[in-house]
Amino acid sequence: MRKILAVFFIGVFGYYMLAILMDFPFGIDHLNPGLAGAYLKDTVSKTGAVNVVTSIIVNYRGFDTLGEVTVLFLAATGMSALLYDGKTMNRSRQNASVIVKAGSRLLFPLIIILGAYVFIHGHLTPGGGFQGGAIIASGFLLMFISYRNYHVSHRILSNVESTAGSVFVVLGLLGLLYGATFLENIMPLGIPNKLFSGGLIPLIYIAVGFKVGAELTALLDTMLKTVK
Amino acid sequence: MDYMSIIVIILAVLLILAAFFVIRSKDLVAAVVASAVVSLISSIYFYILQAPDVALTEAAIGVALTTIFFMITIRKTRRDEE
Amino acid sequence: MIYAFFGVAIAGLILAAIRFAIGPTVPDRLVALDTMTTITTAFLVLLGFFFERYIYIDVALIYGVLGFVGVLTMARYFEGGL
Amino acid sequence: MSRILFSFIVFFLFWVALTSSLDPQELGVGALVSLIIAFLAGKEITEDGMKNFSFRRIQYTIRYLFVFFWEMIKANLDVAMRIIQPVIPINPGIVEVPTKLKSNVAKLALANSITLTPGTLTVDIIDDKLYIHWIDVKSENPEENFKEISSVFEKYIKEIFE
Amino acid sequence: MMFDPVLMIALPLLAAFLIPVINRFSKAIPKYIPVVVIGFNLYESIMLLPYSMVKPVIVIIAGWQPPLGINLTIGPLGNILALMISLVGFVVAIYNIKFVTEEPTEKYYMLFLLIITGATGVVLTGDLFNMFVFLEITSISAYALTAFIRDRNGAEAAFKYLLIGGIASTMILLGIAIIYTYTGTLNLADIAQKMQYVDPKIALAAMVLLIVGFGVEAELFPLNGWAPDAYSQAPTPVGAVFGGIVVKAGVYGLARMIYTIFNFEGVFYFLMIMGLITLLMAEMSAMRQSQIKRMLAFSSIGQMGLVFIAFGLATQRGVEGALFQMLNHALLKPLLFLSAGYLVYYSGSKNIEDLDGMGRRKPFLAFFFAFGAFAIMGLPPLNGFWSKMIIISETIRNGFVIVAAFVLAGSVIEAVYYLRVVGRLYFKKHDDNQQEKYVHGSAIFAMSILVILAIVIGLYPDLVMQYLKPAAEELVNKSLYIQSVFAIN
Amino acid sequence: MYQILEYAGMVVTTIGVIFLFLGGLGVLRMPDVYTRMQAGTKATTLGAVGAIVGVGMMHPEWFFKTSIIALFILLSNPISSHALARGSYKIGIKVWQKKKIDAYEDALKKVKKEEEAV
Amino acid sequence: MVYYIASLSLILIGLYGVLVKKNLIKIVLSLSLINAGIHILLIAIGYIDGRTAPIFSTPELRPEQMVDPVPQALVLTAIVIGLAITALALTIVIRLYDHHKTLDVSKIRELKW
Repeated sequence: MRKILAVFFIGVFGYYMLAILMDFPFGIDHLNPGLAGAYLKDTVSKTGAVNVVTSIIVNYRGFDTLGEVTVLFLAATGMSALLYDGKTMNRSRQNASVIVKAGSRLLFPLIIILGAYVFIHGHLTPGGGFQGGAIIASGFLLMFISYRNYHVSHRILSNVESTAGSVFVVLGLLGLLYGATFLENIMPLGIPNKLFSGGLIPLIYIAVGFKVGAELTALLDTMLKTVK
Repeated sequence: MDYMSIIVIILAVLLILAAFFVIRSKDLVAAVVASAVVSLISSIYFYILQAPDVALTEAAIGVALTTIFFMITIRKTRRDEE
Repeated sequence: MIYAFFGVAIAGLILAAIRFAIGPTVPDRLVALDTMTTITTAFLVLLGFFFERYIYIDVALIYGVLGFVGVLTMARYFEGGL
Repeated sequence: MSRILFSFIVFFLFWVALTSSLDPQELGVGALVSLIIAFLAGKEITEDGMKNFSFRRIQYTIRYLFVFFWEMIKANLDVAMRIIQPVIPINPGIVEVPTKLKSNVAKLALANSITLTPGTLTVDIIDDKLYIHWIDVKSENPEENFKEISSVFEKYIKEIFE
Repeated sequence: MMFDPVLMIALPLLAAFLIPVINRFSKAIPKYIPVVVIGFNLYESIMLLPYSMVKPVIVIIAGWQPPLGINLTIGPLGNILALMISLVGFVVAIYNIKFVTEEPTEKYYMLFLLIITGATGVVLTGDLFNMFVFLEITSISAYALTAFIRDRNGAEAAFKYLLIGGIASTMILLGIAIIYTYTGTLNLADIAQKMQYVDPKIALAAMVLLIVGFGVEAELFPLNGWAPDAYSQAPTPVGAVFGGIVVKAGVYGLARMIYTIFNFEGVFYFLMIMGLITLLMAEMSAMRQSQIKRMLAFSSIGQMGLVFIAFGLATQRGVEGALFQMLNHALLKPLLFLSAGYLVYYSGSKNIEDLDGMGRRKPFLAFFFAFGAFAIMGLPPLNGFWSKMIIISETIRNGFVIVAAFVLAGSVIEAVYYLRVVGRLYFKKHDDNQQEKYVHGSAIFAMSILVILAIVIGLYPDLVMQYLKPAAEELVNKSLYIQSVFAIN
Repeated sequence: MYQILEYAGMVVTTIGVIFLFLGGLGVLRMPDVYTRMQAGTKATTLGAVGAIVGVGMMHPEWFFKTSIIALFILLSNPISSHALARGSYKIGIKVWQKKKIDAYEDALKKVKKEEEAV
Repeated sequence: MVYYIASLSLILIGLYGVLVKKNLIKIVLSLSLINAGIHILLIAIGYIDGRTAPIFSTPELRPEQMVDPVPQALVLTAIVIGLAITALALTIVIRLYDHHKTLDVSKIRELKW
């Protein structure tokens, strides 16, 4: 009964969505000269970042990113609150083989450097704070699953997280302090396509990278450790 | 019909089949593996659609992290769909 | 020429996907996923070559690394090491 | 100290290859990042430190790479030959192979080499015995297996890592 | 002295990020942080009032003019809602100080702070996608808070809420995708301006998706299945926050979509019918509840139904009535929840039957509860009366006599079940002598603020109405809003 | 010089892509998990390395980054397939074989006995 | 066009899973499928034929050669939000399993659904 109802509902929904999507323009420049045109035209000269997506995320729509960081922070907080047991447990029963252990030990620092590369070069190449943070967290995950007793101090992680988050907000407030608006770029823009360019963008992305990395690592560790 | 759209169509078929597999499979681990395939193909899609930033994010989050969250959850609960 | 590369690589992807669909066990599917990840990494590099954008290579790099982490985690799940 | 220096150099080279640029800004940031990570995690990737850069080891590494790639191509041709035949000619089984290598990294290199060469796949290492899935088992005697499968690599790897 | 309004969002975020570090040094400080920070928000939104009443305050972020960057657009409506949110947040934060003992407390305060920040962000922002992000902040902290007491029902209610909320958020995203495709912008005023050129069929689809998305938070029928469970299973102050804050953010989003962005006549009738159904269903269900918090939850849904009916009138005075009703609800529902929280705490049971005779044993608490109940029923000198009267008279004036009759019937049902509880509090005898527990002064103080405000508004409704008029005008006359955003270029 | 490198790169890429295809075919045709793993790992590793390095040869300025990818694949692919083999053995997937040759089974039993003794 | 159909199918399959499936983890998986579908849809909206990614990595690239960057930025935010929701949902699933020892929705109903 429930199945039939669901299929009926999905059929109706799908039919209408399909009807709408059929009218959608695909592959043609239908918004010219909309918002996108303005972004593409001005980004390099006005923000100094080469990657337009990054400059939108961090600069034009930087407020969204602040919210996004907060969402991830919330998820981490909520998870650790929900999984809170007051006691810690051992992670796994079975040891990994020597090959996996040696391999992850070798790969771990390289993955961390890769993550650092991704978030430092956020304004030049694809990627940025979130991606870099996720890569770093994956590096830690590699160690967690290979070594039973690999331990990362939650104290340090949470300190890093708090500091990085505050740095983001404080960088935003600096703009207000200098008589401009919140999150406004108050640093020199630099020469496009050099590492030191884009004003605040790389700094914010480094803060975001640290924050996301610490958050996701803490999250994985909590999930792996608690409950049976 | 150029070559690229043939590739896109093939990938679309694979994507939809993988999504079906996620829903149909009785074994949750297999479903999670299939969702990794969905994420893999959508990552190729983002790449073809000239969105390397998004493709990178999907690769970083979809393939590794989300999958791992699901695996940990299955490890802590149970594997079969009753 | 480059289209031929794409065609052959995609064919490999499809064959692995068929193995994924018929299983029969979860490790079989994981082997298929592992194969698909590697093929995808190569495919992304080829696509980057096709689009003539150097920066696209980053995505393939991240993909190769993190796909490995994902597969390794699932393998460890089977050992009971998660 | 020597270990940190070694890992710093490795990380820095990695960074330079990653950025593919000799811009002073990139190099400076790269040096900073590699230094931090070398101090935090550098001790873990090696046990010998700068000794790894001795002439003998580098020479053996290069020779080993050639041997390895040759074996790998052979392996692939072998696999290809098997796959395209209508009835796949295989006789698989898991055999035991002893090894004299001590360090973990050396064992990793050996196991990876074995996995990538003709018809063999490392399933596990227990102490100093490798368990190898062999697609076409020729004998069950560990000593003969050693000669057949891993003796080629082991002497190079021993020189490189120990 | 007025600070930059963006601080209303930035400072709580900073505080929430810093709480874990502060908690290292002292376990006692984190509980006072929400009071201070939300107190600042309250001060700021009061200071803003004279400015925003004249014309909307546009706050530019990251130095980009409206269509390019995100901006905060603080009109009269946004400002009043922000004031409501920070007022309720402030009161609940004071109440929290002694009430919350469930470990880990500092996480509770972080989540609490962020739920209020999110709601404030929703009502202040002038950008569609930014609104979505803040709505997600609100709802994700709401999910976590629902399950905060780690018992079996809490987790179940949270999962239910998360499931409905998760689908709703995907619907909003889909709606945003459609809107972006056809207008090429995300700024609310810009969208409103360009929406008239969009094919009505497509605009309708986008509107339906957005209404579904915001309707979940706004407890519109039939998307309110999560509400009773979430209200009753969450910690009591969180129930008050849901009723007083989260719902307000959802209703604001809904009103903004319907009034400012889209212009369909039919949707107002739809809204009125849905509001009526919501009202009747909720009041009927509230009758049958045996748990006090569940009853309050259904009553809250019913109040929202009333608000939707008033919004559905689409006249200046009707919208004023709706806003007034929202204000009253924001004051009274937290009062009811907070006093019910202590009543439950003393009687040791969530059931209404076990509250017998509380009026003798806890005169203060029982008085607060009874006061809230009378006010929300609409007893004449209290504030609930005025808003209900405006709504009913306006409904009749527009010719919807049947609707007015149903609203009256709903009010009667509401009166019946509230009186039942109040009667039990005062006129039933209950003679086992439990050990005396002390009523915390902070809680009494918090509830007194609400009572005093309710009395003042009840005696001088014009005090509030002068602020509600421009707010209602902002919704009804959307060109005002659009012009003010683009005036700064 | 560049011309030669480009042609060489094309040849290497072609070989790589063909091996990628063979890897897929092997994964499909082989009879059990372990043999599939053999085909999958070997063929796709060489295939991917070939294709990637070939691209690097066609675009000399890409060479370093592509060789990093190749190195990662060379290092990580055997590890993951080893872990997979070990994992699938541990959950009891038997080796497909004509004659019974399984030294690992006995070794595992011995290890288990020692653990129980401790 | 293919992208639209593929993404719509993903959304519909996900919706079906959310509405019909009884297993908690399956429901969460279906939610993430819906999300993936919407992400593909948004990116496909921003695509313009024959153009390249909005990154000015070499000086000869012109703005007229680039696809719409805004949907990409939106999707990045949406992916992170989706991750957060998924993680929280899975935590709640673990909690539910602790209390009820089952993943079946129909067996969990203590509250009225």
